[in-house]
Amino acid sequence: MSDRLDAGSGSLLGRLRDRLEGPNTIGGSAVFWVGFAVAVAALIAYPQTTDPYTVIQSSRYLALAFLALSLCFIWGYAGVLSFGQVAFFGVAAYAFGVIGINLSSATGVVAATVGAVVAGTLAAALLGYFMFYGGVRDTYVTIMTLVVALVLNTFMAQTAGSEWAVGEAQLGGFNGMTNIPSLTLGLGETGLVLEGNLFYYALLFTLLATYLGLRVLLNSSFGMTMVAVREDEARTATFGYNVPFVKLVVFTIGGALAAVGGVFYASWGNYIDPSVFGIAFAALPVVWVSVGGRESLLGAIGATLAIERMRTGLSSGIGPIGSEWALVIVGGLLLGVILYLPAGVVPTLDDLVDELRTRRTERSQSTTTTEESPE
Amino acid sequence: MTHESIPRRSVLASGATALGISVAGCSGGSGSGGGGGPTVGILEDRSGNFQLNGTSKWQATRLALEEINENGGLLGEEIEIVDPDPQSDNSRYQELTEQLILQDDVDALWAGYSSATREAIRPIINENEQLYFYTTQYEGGVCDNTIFPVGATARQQLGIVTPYLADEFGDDIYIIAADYNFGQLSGDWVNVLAQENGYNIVGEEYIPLDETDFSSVINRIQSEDPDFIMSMLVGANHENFYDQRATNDLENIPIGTSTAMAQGHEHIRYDPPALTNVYAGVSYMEELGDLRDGENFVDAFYERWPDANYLNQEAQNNYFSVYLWADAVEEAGTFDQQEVISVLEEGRDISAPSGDLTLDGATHHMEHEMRVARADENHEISFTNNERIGPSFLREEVEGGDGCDLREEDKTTQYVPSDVYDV
Amino acid sequence: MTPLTFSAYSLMALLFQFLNSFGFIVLATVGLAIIFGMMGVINLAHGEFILIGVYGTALPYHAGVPLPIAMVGGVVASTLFGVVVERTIVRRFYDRLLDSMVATWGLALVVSQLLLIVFGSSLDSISTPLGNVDYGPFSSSIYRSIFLPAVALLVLAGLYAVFTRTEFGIKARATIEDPETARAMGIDTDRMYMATFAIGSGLAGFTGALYAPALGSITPNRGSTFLVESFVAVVVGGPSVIVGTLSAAGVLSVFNATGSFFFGTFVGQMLLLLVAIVALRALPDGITGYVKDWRQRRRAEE
Amino acid sequence: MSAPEDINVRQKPAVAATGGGRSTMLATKQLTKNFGGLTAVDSVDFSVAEGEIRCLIGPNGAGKSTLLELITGQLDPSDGDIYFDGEDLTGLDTHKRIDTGISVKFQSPHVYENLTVEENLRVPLQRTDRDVERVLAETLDRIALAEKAETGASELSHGEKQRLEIGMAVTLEPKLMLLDEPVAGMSVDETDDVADLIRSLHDDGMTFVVVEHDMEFVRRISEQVTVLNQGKIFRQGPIEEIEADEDVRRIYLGENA
Repeated sequence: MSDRLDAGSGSLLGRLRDRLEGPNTIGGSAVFWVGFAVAVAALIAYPQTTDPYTVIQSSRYLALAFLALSLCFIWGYAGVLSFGQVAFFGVAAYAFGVIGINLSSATGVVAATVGAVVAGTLAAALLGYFMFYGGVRDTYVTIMTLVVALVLNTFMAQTAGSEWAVGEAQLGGFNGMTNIPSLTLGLGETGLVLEGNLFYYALLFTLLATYLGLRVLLNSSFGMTMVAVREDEARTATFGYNVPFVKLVVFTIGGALAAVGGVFYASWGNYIDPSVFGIAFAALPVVWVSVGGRESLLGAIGATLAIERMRTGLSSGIGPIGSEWALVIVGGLLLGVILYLPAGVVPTLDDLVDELRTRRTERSQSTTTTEESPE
Repeated sequence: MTHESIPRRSVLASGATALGISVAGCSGGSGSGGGGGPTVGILEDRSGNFQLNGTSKWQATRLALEEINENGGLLGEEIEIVDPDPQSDNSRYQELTEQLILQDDVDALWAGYSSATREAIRPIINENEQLYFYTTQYEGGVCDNTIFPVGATARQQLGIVTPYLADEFGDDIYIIAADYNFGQLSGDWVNVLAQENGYNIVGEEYIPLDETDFSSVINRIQSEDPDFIMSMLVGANHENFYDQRATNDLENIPIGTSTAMAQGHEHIRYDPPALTNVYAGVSYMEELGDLRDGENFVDAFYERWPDANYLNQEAQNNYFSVYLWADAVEEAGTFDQQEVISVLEEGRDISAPSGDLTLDGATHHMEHEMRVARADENHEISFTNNERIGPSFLREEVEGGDGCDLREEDKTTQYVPSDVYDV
Repeated sequence: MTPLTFSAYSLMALLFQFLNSFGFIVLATVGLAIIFGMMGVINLAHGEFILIGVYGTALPYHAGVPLPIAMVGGVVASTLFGVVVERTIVRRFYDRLLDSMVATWGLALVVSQLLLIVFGSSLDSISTPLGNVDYGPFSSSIYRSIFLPAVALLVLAGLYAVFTRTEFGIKARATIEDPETARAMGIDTDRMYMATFAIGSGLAGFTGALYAPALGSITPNRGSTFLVESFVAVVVGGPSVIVGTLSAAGVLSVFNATGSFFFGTFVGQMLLLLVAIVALRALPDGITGYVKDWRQRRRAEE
Repeated sequence: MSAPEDINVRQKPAVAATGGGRSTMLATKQLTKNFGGLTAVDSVDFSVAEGEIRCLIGPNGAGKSTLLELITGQLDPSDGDIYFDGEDLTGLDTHKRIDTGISVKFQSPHVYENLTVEENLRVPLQRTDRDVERVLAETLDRIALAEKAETGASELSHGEKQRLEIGMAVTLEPKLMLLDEPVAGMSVDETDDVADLIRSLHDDGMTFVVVEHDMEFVRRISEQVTVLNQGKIFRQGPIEEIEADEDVRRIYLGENA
């Protein structure tokens, strides 16, 4: 199996692959890219082969995948475990609602999208500055991010009164904010409302672009810097890196990724409520990323889709197993993966494939040398 | 006190349905159920935060549907039940609502305990014009084309209990309520009642849903020394208030409530005297039994669900509203949701375990038999002050007195007390 | 709501409010703090460990066992559970602390749902014993505002004695300080970890047992009641378990009690969380981390 | 492993070590660091001239490593100032000090265990304006790890890790290089290689401060030695003088003898 399709040929494809591949991302073989293309093609064809409900359901999972990417990026590559990525997800979702409801035109929704992503990103930048320049470290970062999410949860849950409104938009307290507009592309009053299959495609392509973009970033020198910070902060500082700044940048990008997910999520159900800041929801990204593999973007996405699909399925019960066992199974699965596949599913598989390949090459090499020795 | 005014036809029809005698006969029309027979969706929490209330609702809904199936089904067809557990998670509710509507093509949906859940799935309900029964007692005011909020509203519950307590104990009221829409709007309703009747609100506070410590609340109540307390606390965390009240010997200050006892059966789960002198405005409690002749809903319930904890007010709403729907389907002769809604909007009477009730077609709300349930020092329940109360807020007060009439115009809105009153 | 006005009685009520809050935070935190402070493991199933203490108390109590004896049952149940969890799960994570959070989160889901499946949606509640103390127009629960804070202080004092005065405590601290050296000195570090985790779980169970009659409803979700306060207090307290828990509970309950007393429970809750954030920013290693620094500086000046 | 052949091996230091006509590169003024009750570094005035290889010796706990960590900003001093090239570094973040032209190798090897040798070198190198691929190849040659470029750092021997770490520090082209025990735990051959490496870098104009116990090694690379004891500068002077000093023998050399 050739590892490089056309390395060194200097072709456009070759240069592109150079940007996309590197030690920091899993999957760089031709086989991988063919498989990737097939998977993307399958995801594109998917809505044509299934019912509208499944498309809507899958859209929700895709929106959540941004949250997984966001955590995977900061935890897997820079070693910052945030238990509160949902905070930026939620801030963006609420911001999208507030701006979207107040400016109800198509332009308004576009503005809401931009504004919401900016809001989520700024929130992350602010918290990141506060923590990383304040010397908050490791586990303390984890708990601090969780506490921030819980503060938002407590606060948003009590915004029930009519005095808690921004313009037209009622924050709604525990009941949440309703009438959030659907994502729309367009100018003025007319625009293309992204619903059903369109929403799915918009999500899929944004996710795809984000994934490839993150691969490029991780394989750039900045990605190397992130990994250096993850491996050894003190040492990295002695090479002249401004470690708090690097972490701030990473955390901010992570916030932006979560914010994009939040916008899609709010627009998916036309609704957002404070439970996005709750501990149950806050734990989910950690679950997805741990299971998928924290050093694998694709693993994080895959695990999100698989686990969420499973959770939905289990809520109806499977065969003789009643729905009451759903949470037991999810919790047990999580324990099992963490105990027996500590790196996560995808990196473990990747290692396995590597090992098999090496073994096979070794065998074929040994046969080649004996057989072809006369030559 | 309007026991006698029940149109005969309806009683016969619903009675007949309950007995499994299909009045309309087999029309063979499978309604909107995609491909197969009729399908009903139940989304009630059996795990998570609201499982205590949700489980009972789920059990009663299943009981009603199974009874109908045992008695020959509806329009000659067996009703299929789809009932995944939404786990008290609103985003799971949204997902499952989409699934039940789009994939299982349900002909009617019973879903959700909290107002937050209802609001979370309302956009989906509206988009798909799904016939939806929301059965929890609630703040009131929802006026929505395809939604039938059949539980008693705050105006109905508080309207029965507040004046009763004021007459008995005096005019000084201290309001404590859960800090979300339901609690705040319920508080507004107590204020409305106070304005109308000249009561005096001496204190009013709204408590976060996750609070469990009520010592400072109790100190403030002691400081104001009201004649009675109106409590619209919600959920397992807030129940601790009743225990702390007993610890602090506050049972001499009566409590009026729309939330305690009838839903979370605190009078059974708590040792006396925690709930002593709690007066709940209710439409139903298990202790009421079955007011219909020759029927025993409570026995049937425990026979079907021997492990059940309690048959709560909401469960009864689920139970009778299934029959209400079945009745309407029989009359419409089809499961087609628009036609069933049209039949329901004609207004219907139904004989429920809690009494003979009437659905108000214009507002989609029920005229309930309301009563005051009092727990004594042994937590024995007694009922007093029976009164039939209709959905007067939606019918007569909103829109400058014109009311909301869903037969006349399409609406997907919720009115709040401040639309009409100065609160 | 009408804020309370100042008077001798209202100040007394405030004091009891503070004690109540202090007792709760110390007891909610101490089990988690032992396991985090000594082993670095963040036990996200901490709430469920407490819950096992609650169930372990409530079940025998409802079967007719007197409350104090039933409480022993709660402690035993959670300690045994802690030992099993340490042997089967937690010990695999001593070198991957962040993963231990994920694992214990999985455990929390399983435990709370199994409690629901086995014992149903709720157990009958237990009335709070000991009655109340009256002063002027006010009253406060003796159990919550006097007994529990006193127990909380005793627990901290007991822990202090165990970890500074006994051979076990010294070995345990040596293990925490430097496991390799401890092993070289012949300490069975494996056993030390297990014992520490068992103590932490036992204390969580003890908290559950104590709060079984002060919790109101007993449902499988009540574990979360303790979670937020305990996390906040552990982080604000910093690395030193006993002093950290004590000082964090002191600071947080002053804000929580004052806030909820004068401005309502919502303000009390928000203040607690906001103080935590500000404290973390100002003292990134918690209060005890700061105190250590400050002591060093002072000693240096002398 | 042998050093690449182009490295010019000499037995005698090329430059006299004291300040003389050269400008002072590094100076500490009354530098002090307290840990609890212990004063690890006590009012130290330590200065190094441009072009020196200064060795810093002293018994365990004398404050040598602490002094280096104070210079790089790993620790903040309790009192005193640090000047580098006339600039006051005191209070600056580590990364800013590095940017002024200081590089450091810590006592225990601090390489990125999970990265390959080449990736390890890229981390510092990618920050510079230098031609990454060319310098990478040169450095790999210089530290004699070219064949192990793709090897994971965790698989390297102790000596290889030490060399890799020096290599990483060197890629930044510092004016001043701080090395904490660069040959600790190394075989004789490996020690020779490192000595050669230091000499060759010195020939390229790099100034060194080297903390070392191995007096043989110290003699090979340096003439000027500073002895720290109990956080204070105990003696300072040419190596021969120090070795002959009875007091130094007593406090330090005696230990090893």
